[in-house]
Amino acid sequence: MQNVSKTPSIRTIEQVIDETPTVRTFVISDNDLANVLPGQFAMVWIPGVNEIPMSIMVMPENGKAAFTVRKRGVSSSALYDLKVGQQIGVRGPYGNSFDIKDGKIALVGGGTGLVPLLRLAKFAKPNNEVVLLMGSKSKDEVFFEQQANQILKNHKHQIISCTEDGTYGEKGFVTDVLGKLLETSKFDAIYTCGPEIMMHKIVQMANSKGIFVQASLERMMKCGIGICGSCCMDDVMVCHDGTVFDGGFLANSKEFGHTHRAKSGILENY
Amino acid sequence: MQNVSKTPSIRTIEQVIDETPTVRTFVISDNDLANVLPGQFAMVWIPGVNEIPMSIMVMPENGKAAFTVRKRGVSSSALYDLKVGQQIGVRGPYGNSFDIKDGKIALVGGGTGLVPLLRLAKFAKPNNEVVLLMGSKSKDEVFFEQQANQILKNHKHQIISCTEDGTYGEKGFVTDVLGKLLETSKFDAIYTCGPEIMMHKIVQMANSKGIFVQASLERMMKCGIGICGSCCMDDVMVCHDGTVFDGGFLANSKEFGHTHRAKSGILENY
Amino acid sequence: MTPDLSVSIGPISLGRPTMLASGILGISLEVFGRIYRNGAGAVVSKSLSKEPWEGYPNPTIIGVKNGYLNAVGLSNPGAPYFAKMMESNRDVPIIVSLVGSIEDEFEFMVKQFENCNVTAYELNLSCPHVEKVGLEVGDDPKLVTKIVSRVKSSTRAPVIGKVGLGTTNYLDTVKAAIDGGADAITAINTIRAMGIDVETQRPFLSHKIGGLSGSAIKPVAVRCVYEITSKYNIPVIGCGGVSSWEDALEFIFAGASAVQVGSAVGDRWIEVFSEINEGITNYMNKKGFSKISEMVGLAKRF
Amino acid sequence: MTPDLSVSIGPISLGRPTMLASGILGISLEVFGRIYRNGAGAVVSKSLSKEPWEGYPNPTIIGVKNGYLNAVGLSNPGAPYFAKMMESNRDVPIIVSLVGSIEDEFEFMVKQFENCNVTAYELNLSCPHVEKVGLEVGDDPKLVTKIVSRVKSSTRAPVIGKVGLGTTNYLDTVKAAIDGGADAITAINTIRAMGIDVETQRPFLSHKIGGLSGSAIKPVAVRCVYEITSKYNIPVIGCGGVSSWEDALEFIFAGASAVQVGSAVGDRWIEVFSEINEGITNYMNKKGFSKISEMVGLAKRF
Ligand SMILES: Cc1cc2nc3c(=O)[nH]c(=O)nc-3n(C[C@H](O)[C@H](O)[C@H](O)COP(=O)(O)OP(=O)(O)OC[C@H]3O[C@@H](n4cnc5c(N)ncnc54)[C@H](O)[C@@H]3O)c2cc1C
Ligand SMILES: Cc1cc2nc3c(=O)[nH]c(=O)nc-3n(C[C@H](O)[C@H](O)[C@H](O)COP(=O)(O)OP(=O)(O)OC[C@H]3O[C@@H](n4cnc5c(N)ncnc54)[C@H](O)[C@@H]3O)c2cc1C
Ligand SMILES: Cc1cc2nc3c(=O)[nH]c(=O)nc-3n(C[C@H](O)[C@H](O)[C@H](O)COP(=O)(O)O)c2cc1C
Ligand SMILES: Cc1cc2nc3c(=O)[nH]c(=O)nc-3n(C[C@H](O)[C@H](O)[C@H](O)COP(=O)(O)O)c2cc1C
Ligand code: FES
Ligand code: FES
Repeated sequence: MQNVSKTPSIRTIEQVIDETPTVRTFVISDNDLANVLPGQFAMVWIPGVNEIPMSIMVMPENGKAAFTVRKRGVSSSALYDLKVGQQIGVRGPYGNSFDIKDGKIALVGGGTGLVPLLRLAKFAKPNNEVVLLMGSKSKDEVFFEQQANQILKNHKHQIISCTEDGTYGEKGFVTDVLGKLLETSKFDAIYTCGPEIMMHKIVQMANSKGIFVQASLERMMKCGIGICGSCCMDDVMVCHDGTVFDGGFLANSKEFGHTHRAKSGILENY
Repeated sequence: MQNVSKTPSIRTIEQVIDETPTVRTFVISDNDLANVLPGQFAMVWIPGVNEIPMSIMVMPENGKAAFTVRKRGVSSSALYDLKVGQQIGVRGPYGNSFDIKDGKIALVGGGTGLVPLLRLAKFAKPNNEVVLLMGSKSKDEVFFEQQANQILKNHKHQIISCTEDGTYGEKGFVTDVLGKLLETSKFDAIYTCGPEIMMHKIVQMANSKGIFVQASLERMMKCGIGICGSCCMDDVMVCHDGTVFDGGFLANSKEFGHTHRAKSGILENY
Repeated sequence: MTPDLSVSIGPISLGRPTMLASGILGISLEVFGRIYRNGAGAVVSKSLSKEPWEGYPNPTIIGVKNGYLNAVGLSNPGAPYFAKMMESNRDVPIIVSLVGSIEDEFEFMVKQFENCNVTAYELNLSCPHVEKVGLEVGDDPKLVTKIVSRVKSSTRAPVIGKVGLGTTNYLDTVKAAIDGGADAITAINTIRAMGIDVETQRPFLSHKIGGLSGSAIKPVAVRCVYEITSKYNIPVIGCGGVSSWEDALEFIFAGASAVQVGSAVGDRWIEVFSEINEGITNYMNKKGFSKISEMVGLAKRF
Repeated sequence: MTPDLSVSIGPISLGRPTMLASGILGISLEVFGRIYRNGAGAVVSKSLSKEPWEGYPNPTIIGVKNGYLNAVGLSNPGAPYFAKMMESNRDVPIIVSLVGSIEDEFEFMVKQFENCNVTAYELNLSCPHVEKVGLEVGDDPKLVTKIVSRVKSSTRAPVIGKVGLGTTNYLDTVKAAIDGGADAITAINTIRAMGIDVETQRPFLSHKIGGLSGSAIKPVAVRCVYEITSKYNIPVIGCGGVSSWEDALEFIFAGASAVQVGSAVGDRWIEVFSEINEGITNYMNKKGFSKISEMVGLAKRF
């Protein structure tokens, strides 16, 4: 059984890794968070600022966990700016996890959406052949390639970077690259995490080819544990029923790929 | 680890056994209370009347516990008058337990004080030789003889009934009979439960002969768990530090054998 | 014969005695439908205000030893938005919770729901962590009477006053709601409380003070239900720490006509409703009760 | 350097920041001595009345999920009896808790202690389960002022007012106690509450309604300490659900100058005092604090 904490515990930032000019990884010691399932997340408290949901990055050392943050608005920037020795609060892990099928699987991620996918890679079964598609805008936004190679070193695997401007790896969107791949190879399952528009396309592609697909979604989260309703999408709570959903469910969703809720609960278009 | 309950659980009286014209045994099903240590007690709630501390009588069947009550004041009479099918609340077990020494031991009890002593007999070690001294006023107040024989059937044992009027067994007080016994035999330990004046004498006798002795005490009890202070004696709480105390401690007590506290907490003489 | 789980709370009739409490998951029709199909007799919406509210920054909800602390700050999409959404509701009994500071606001909000099927309005007179609405309203009995009577005269739907422990005697708030014509009372809201992180010496909640919910407050809530129903002749909905069928029955024996479940959803998930219904059914079978109403207030015999 | 655990609560100086709360084990000098030697900075007596009181029949104390419910009914041997006993006290700092309904009673009681070494008087203005004394007194701010000022003029010992959540704003009670000259405030007493046995449908306590104590009430008590010390300039002793050093520090950060421990004695026994002292010492070492007073109210920086 997992230890699930509902009260923030304070952790000290032990290491800060610059991944790209706007992405950093913050390493802490936490036995419970170190071993979460792929897809699970934590609520991360930046004291005095906010508490935001964060996927938990896999670390090579035992007992270490990390958060990989892209500097965006107020809270992510506050987290991004923290230094070694400063403190954050964590509670979790929350949410369900990816259901790893046998055979050849594709992991398709963009930006910090790679975090749960790398943990999935870590949990890959011996018989999995893993194709990891990593999307970013341009070369200096590429990260986690080395970690991915390291994690997958005992699996038959392929790592494909795609940049929108073509400065690194394949040129174009991951969705386009995936499209081409699907024409030539047979996949047993596709897993995706990243911008919702991207995930929406990938789910459509997989569904149309009858390939098992799962996506890990983001929504506004307050409690993270299925109380407050702020993360609701159709009749599910993304924090508790998800964050991972099957292609079949997502195909029927009125909201996936179209709308998400603002802090007040009002639906807004993507 | 024992399951200790602090909230009353309702139990149905399954059997009522007349022991003497003023003593009855009430049998319930309760796995936790069935297996308590000798000396431990429960708080017994007679709904609408009171909640009183009661030693837990040992029963031959697995999972059964019982209370053996002498009809005295309001609450004990209300318990005494209950019928099969009626309900009581129980919480516990509470308190410490007798420390059973090797060798020849004497159990000296009067009336319902026999209850913890019979459980002690049940817990006797294979090497124990057990002498049970049972005191009562007269023949029709004698009870538990048969149960004691049954419990001790695999031990070398002797059961001596003493009646004050000599209508059964030896004539006289248990203390007198014990005194005679101590002149002729060597005991490794003496255990006693019953009227405090009796226990006080027995502890003095044992202490003066250097025999290990323990007594299980009664005091006014409200919480039973070391919160309210109503059972205090010197610097101990009888419910939590006791009910079983060693002869050494009791020899130094200012209160044992002399005073006990009324409901208001005022010290009263015995 | 299977026992009948339906209840009447004054003019409100529900098929089952458990409801989703206000502020819990209460934001979309689809979720309401799911909870209803899982056994709730009705769902109460988040408390709605005249305008949408974003609420406070996180942390807004954290666990404590025996429950939760929250200061969500009544984030809600506003009554007009919610009413529009509710128009398409077909079969789910929805109790609309409203919050505001003067009677005009309440009238405005009620008017939004003219085309909706509203099972009842629940007026939140007791939110412990938002100034000017909530407890500050509940603590002003005259204002409570004014608000309740204005809502009563603006709608034919039943009106429930939700009370909590504020700075005046909550029994006076109940009285004021009754004077205004309230059909029922919900008791209680969360209790003003706070938690401080020892390592950083900082209050956990961004709003510092929030409301305590969950099993910690159950004995206090049971007491309030007992006191209200002992003093006044008004149906009461029990709320506070209900997480099992035993808890639900405890409230019913104290005098509640039905119960609401909030925090327990976070611990036991949506199944909590069917679990409670099932437990109550078994109890009624065992004890020979055929209707919930036979059990209401039984603790008062003693 | 080992941190200094001594505290000043207004005019009251204690060697350690933890005290035994009133009504807990508080009946004999020998027990007081034992608790003091186990690490408590002081012990508070049971609340004493003019005459001895038997209290209510059992059940008077039962466990609930997150604490205890009690309606002991303020059983106590009476102030004269207790004062006589206390005369032989040599070294234990004893805070004498008093309960009554008018100022004359309090004066009478204080006079009994003329030959005793009284560390302070704590006036119980907040017992939730005995009529005419306790909360009914605390809910009457004018009476509170009268009682406190009468006690102040009857003794040189410091006077503490103990408050709880009653039917008026407890902050008004605090104000009334300050107006009467109180040197400190203890917050809080148990919260009025009740439990019902589902099988028999009967209230557990013979008095039906009692007071909730233990970890369930901690977040409420912390909030009260924070509110009082934010609003008034008077030292506060935190009480309610303290069972670990973290709990004690939470109260101190909220503004408490010291804490009292009650129910936790039933769960952790008398060792709880030394455990708390040790935990606080370690924390101070780790964080570089040298005196308790440096930590009081630190949560207010945020
Ligand atoms: C399950 C989950 C896992 C996530 N994992 C990561 C991760 O590993 N790395 C990463 O960089 N980001 C992750 N995010 C996104 C992250 O939580 C923030 O939403 C993001 O960092 C934006 O923060 P901000 O400070 O820019 O937001 P703000 O500037 O405050 O607001 C910008 C927008 O961010 C979103 N946002 C703000 N607060 C929240 C909140 N409490 N919950 C959800 N969305 C919010 C809203 O859409 C908001 O409109 C994850 C989100 C979820 C739901
Ligand atoms: C640990 C312990 C184990 C006991 N085991 C047994 C037993 O197995 N069988 C048995 O018959 N009796 C037992 N007793 C005694 C029992 O608890 C009652 O005290 C006794 O039955 C008298 O009850 P009553 O109704 O006659 O009391 P009342 O008429 O109400 O009062 C008479 C006296 O009984 C005593 N008493 C009443 N209530 C309590 C109370 N809550 N706690 C302690 N004393 C009280 C007081 O001395 C009181 O003055 C035990 C007591 C203790 C402390
Ligand atoms: C996260 C959260 C949000 C809440 N929001 C509201 C609200 O908007 N309106 C309201 O009347 N009560 C609100 N409450 C109070 C609950 O409806 C309920 O009264 C309280 O939580 C006690 O019940 P419980 O112990 O079952 O949770 C909220 C409670 C929680 C935990
Ligand atoms: C059994 C019991 C008896 C109490 N008696 C008194 C009392 O006589 N006077 C008083 O002021 N408070 C009394 N209290 C309240 C405690 O002193 C304390 O305020 C309350 O229990 C909260 O603290 P805790 O959670 O640490 O127990 C009593 C509490 C309990 C549990
Ligand atoms: S974040 Fe609160 S329900 Fe999902
Ligand atoms: S009976 Fe309460 S302390 Fe022993």
